[in-house]
Amino acid sequence: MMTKTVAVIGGGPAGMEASKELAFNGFQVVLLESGARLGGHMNQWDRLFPNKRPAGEILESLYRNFPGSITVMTETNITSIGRNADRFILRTAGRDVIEADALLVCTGFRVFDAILKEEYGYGIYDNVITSVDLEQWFKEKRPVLTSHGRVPATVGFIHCVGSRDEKSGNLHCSKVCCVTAVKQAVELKEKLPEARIFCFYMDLRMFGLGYEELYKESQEKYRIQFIRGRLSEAFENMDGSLMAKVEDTLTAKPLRINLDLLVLMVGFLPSDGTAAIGSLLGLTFNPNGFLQPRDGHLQPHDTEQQGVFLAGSCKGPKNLEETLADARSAVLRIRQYLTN
Amino acid sequence: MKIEGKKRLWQQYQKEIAGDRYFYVRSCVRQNFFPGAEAVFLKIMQDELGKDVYENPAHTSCTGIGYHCDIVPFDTAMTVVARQFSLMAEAGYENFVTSCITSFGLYSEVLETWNHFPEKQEQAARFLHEATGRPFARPSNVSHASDIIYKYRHEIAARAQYRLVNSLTGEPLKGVEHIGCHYAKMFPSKGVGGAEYPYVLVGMIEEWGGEVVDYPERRHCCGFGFRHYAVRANRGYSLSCSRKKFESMQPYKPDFILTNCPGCPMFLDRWQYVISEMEGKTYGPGNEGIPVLTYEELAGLVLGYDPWDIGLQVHQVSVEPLLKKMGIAYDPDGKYLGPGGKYLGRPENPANIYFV
Amino acid sequence: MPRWGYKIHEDRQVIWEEGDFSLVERIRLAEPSLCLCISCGTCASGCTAAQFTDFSLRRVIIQLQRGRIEEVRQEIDRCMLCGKCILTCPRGVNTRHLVLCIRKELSGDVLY
Amino acid sequence: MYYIDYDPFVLPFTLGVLALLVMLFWKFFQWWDKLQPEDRIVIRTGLRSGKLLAILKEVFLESLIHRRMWKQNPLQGYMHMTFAFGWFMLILIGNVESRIHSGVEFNMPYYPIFFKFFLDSNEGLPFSKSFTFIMDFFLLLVLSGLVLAMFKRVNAKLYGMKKPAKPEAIDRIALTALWFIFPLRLLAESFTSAVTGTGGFLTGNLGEFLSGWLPARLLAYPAWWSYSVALSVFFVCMPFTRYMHIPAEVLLIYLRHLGFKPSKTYDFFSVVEVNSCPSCGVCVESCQLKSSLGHGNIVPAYFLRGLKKDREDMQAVNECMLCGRCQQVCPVGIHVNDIRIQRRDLLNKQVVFNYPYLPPPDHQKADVVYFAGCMTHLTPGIKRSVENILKAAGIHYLFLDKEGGICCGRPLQIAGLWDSARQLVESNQRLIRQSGARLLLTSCPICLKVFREEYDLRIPVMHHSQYLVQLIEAELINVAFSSREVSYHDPCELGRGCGIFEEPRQLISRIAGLQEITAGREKSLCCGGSLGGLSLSFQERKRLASDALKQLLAGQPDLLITACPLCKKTFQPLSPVGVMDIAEFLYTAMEQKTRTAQPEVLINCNETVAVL
Repeated sequence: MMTKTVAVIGGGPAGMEASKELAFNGFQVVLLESGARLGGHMNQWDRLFPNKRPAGEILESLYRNFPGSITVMTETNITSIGRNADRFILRTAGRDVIEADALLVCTGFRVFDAILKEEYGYGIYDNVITSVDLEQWFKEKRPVLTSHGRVPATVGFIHCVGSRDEKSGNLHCSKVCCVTAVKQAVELKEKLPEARIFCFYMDLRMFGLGYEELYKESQEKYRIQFIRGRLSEAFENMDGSLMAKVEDTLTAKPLRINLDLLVLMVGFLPSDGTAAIGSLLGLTFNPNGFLQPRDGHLQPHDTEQQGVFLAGSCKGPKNLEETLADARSAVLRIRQYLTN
Repeated sequence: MKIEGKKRLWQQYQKEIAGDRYFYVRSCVRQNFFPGAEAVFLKIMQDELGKDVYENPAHTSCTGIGYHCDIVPFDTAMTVVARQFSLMAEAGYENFVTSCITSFGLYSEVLETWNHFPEKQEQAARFLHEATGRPFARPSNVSHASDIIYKYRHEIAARAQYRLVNSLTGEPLKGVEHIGCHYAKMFPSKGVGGAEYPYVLVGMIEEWGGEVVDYPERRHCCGFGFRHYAVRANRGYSLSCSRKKFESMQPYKPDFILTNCPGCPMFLDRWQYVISEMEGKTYGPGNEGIPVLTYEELAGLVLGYDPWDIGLQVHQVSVEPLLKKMGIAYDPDGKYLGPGGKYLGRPENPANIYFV
Repeated sequence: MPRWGYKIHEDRQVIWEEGDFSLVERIRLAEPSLCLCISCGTCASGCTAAQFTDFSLRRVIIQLQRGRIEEVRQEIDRCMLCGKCILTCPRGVNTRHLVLCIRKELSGDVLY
Repeated sequence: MYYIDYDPFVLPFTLGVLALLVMLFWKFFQWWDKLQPEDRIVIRTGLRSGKLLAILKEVFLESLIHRRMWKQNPLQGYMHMTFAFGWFMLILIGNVESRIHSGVEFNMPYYPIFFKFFLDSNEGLPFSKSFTFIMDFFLLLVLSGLVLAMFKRVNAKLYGMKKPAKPEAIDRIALTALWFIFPLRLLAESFTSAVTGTGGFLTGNLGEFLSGWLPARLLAYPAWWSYSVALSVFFVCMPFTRYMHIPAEVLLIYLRHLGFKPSKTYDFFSVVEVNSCPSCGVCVESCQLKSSLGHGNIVPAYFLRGLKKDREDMQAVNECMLCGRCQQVCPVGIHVNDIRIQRRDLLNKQVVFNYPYLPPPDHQKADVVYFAGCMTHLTPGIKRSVENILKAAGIHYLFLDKEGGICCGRPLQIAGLWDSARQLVESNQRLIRQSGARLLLTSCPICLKVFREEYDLRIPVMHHSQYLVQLIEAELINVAFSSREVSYHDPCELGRGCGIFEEPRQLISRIAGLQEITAGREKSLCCGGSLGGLSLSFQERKRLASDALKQLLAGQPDLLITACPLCKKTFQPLSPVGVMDIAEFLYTAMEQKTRTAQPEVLINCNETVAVL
């Protein structure tokens, strides 16, 4: 019997983990990645919640024992997907043609473009950054300074930027931003022990084990202050610091606070790849634009298209644990499909 | 402040502004408090730019004030609006230009309602017909008068006799701009530059040589608030709102405030006087106030019109300090003389604020 | 001001920087569990004193953290120190001691 | 005509005694200042009261024999007795001996102490053989205690202690001086007796032995000097050390016999109690904060020492759970709980809580008023069980705080806030009185104690564990015995606080097999939930509770029974076996037929009281 081939679309953690497992299960794997390197968002991340584990460790373990039999194609964009009987024929922008017996879509997410939340002034005010920017600073070991080169004395983390916000077009909760904010606040406090750090939140959704503990530690040990209230708008003061207006909903009073640095916790949106591949394959999108499996509970990897499977955060916001577990579970489903 | 960030945003909020053949509707408030402003607009449009601007004496209030004071129902407002459009169509015009920001907001709101709820448009047409027998029509373009001035800011700059530059130091004059809430906060896409960082007035100031300063409470309401002002006991809210803005802008030492709404210049101007009377506080250098101008008045100054011809004498905060900075020659004795040298009378001298 | 018929209103907006945070800092040293409060309101909902008056320890803690000492002063002395809230607080805040510390600080007694 | 025996070496001793006396008077004068005028009269006239004999007897038994210490720990009792009693006898008999010898009533104070030095021979001395024997005997007694004391420093475990109380520098100096006194006396007397032959079985023989190889005549004089200096050092240090307890305890016994008790404020009596602490360290082992959390500084030995020296340890004041275990074992009987509350009162002098919002009483009447208490509302099983039992027994009762009541005031009192508590006490008192009840029943031992001690109710106040036993005995309810084995935890406020140990045991024994545990009754442990402790953190409380549970469940019972909502709530989340209040336990054991109320058998008021 000829070895069956699976094309894995997207080389982030889900795609890499699934490719490895597929290869270990004896399948030919073609891993297609539109970017220059594998690893996805993990490449931009410094440390992970809740235990501040270096993201590099995860990347390293994803690369470790990466079977040579996997055909990795980076900087590859798929332009069309056709079918010939049970086989898929993928054409790329580079005019490559890939044939596969099954497709696994691991196209993941992108973060919300904070510029769209105009009133927060990202890209306009000097000292407004996103959680991704801050993580990049951490990763590059850049000293945390304001644009004027000062050590910030007050820093505000704004939760739910682009999430749970119909005005931004997104109804969903991005799930991981709450704990990310707490993690980053703690890391920042470690670097700037004198700074007063605030988290402005609507709800704190500490859904994972160890998250609530981190939250508690952030209050007790790092004295991060949590203020329930969503930022309505931010303004720039003469000195470049920011004036934030929130309602302190627990005192039921509008609150004005000056912050030297404002960090926007940008949420999860379906990646461009998720949108493009979903359209090429004619898959169903859920109201938030993520890909909809046939049955969220019972057939979480199956789609309306036979032979096309889903894994990872192309289906919706997920933390890394869930993403990797989902990838491994998708492999089981594909093996079942291809061996029957 | 990253200006390129703002510019990127402004590019997303470019609206279509008709170029000529305007049907002009007036503002209830401005006709009374700053009558010169509308006159200057017509003069610039017709005399300087040679545009066709038509006014129909039969047009009425848009009912926006009543609507926002909760005393005119929306259905009534829609019918009145439909009549204005009908007048425009009757005169053979398609481009609707409003002097008032609240009118602009109301016209936009009505049109959007009709777009989303066609049955409301049908209803408005029916009501219009039943009430007046007029045919129903819709404009192809609705612009605010400040959009038009913005559109022709380069032409005005080309004819400018004065620039927004301190004639002694050569430094650009610093202006803060205040956009009426109903201009873009309801429909950001209908304002030049959007709602958060509107460009319509910024574009004029920059084009005419000045520098815009942004300040934390820029987005805050001027304090009109309709019901807040309309009921005397509530006027304290209105006053407090304006004060909040003055307190916030004062550290930036603005030379003038530029507005595009009927209520805003009114309150930003008059409340400076009231605050000076109540608390002795003034916001300009020394005991001066910060002069407040409408965009037409500013355009008029730039074009070299006589300050008293464009009605600057009716401002509560004396504009003379600004005129001096711009190097505009004016006749101090002519301030209170109306057409034909007729003495108009002058207000009582305030206790604390500089007044000429 | 009869001449105007209206006056300038004080802003309801709380300006963070105007808060007095010295009290919360001193209290925190005496009772570090203060930081653990998540404003869930369990303390206030079962409060013995709250049956008779609108005393809310949750509100007191929030006002303390916001540096709003006057608000704290206005209601802190309604507590009966019965300690029910210690038993119900999900975060293990030593609520009873916290109240005593606040009261002590505001009365001018020595706080450790 | 007689001449005064004198040698310069007596000077250190004499000056030391003088300094001691001055210091003692100075201290006493300071304490006296704290006294109310009426109390001063009581103290002045006390000596003339008929209580003198009883006082002397107790001073003898406690200060010299150390009876309570014997009971606590015989080895320690013996050790303390040898020092106190032995030394006292040496002084007493030495005085008698020297007076007989000199034949005059007045002696220089040093004379009996250094008698042997001035004695050339025993010739002509009446009863000299008996005296030398007795004196040597008591010296030997003291020396035997000294050996034990030295051994205690090396190995405290033999004395039932992990460690003796840690002495401070000045205590060490006094202790060293004390240890030197008696061996030096032995040496001095022995050397002298080798020359004069005045020694007894101890000093004489030792003198003879030493003079065989040492120049006794030469060494005698320096030995007397050293002896005098050691005494002097001890006396000068004494007022600043734990040995101050020697005079203070005598005063304390005197005061107690005159009816002095701890009050709400830190007063004369408190100061005498504080100074009466000998730092024996018995309390160290009793403290759970020490054993579970290592917070040793809060035990009375150190807390009181701090107070004595005006170095109050705030942690010791605020952290203590007021469980009373230390007080229970204190050989001096110091009311350390009261002292801690008095200190809290002082620290919170300006703190006032105000309750103008309390509602006026309504006018419901009943035979029995049931006051569940704040905490019981968090354990609804307890109040429901009590109510169901009362209904089943046909008691006409009023549930005073059914919808939540006013706090009893005890939590404020134990924080030292007596004035604030007064407002609550008065409010509740009005409510209870207007009900016309003949009995007040409570489920919370914390409330029980304050109802009994601070309220003026003029009716019996009972905890449900007492009352329910009476209902069973009156056969108003029937219970079934099950073969379950249970362990009972005595709540601090119920047991040590109110002396209620028996009734809960009687009740449980009717229902199930009761395991007695070592940490039961007076030795009962604190659950860790106590309101007595102010500043202890949640985690620390949990550790106390876990450690206590280990002991309570040592016999592997099927259930842990307690009689306090706070104890139940504290143990429940940590206990591997079920935790029940005694009322809940009783209700589960009630026979079905009596579990439903019988309205027609409602007993009238008189019968109810007869039941009680």
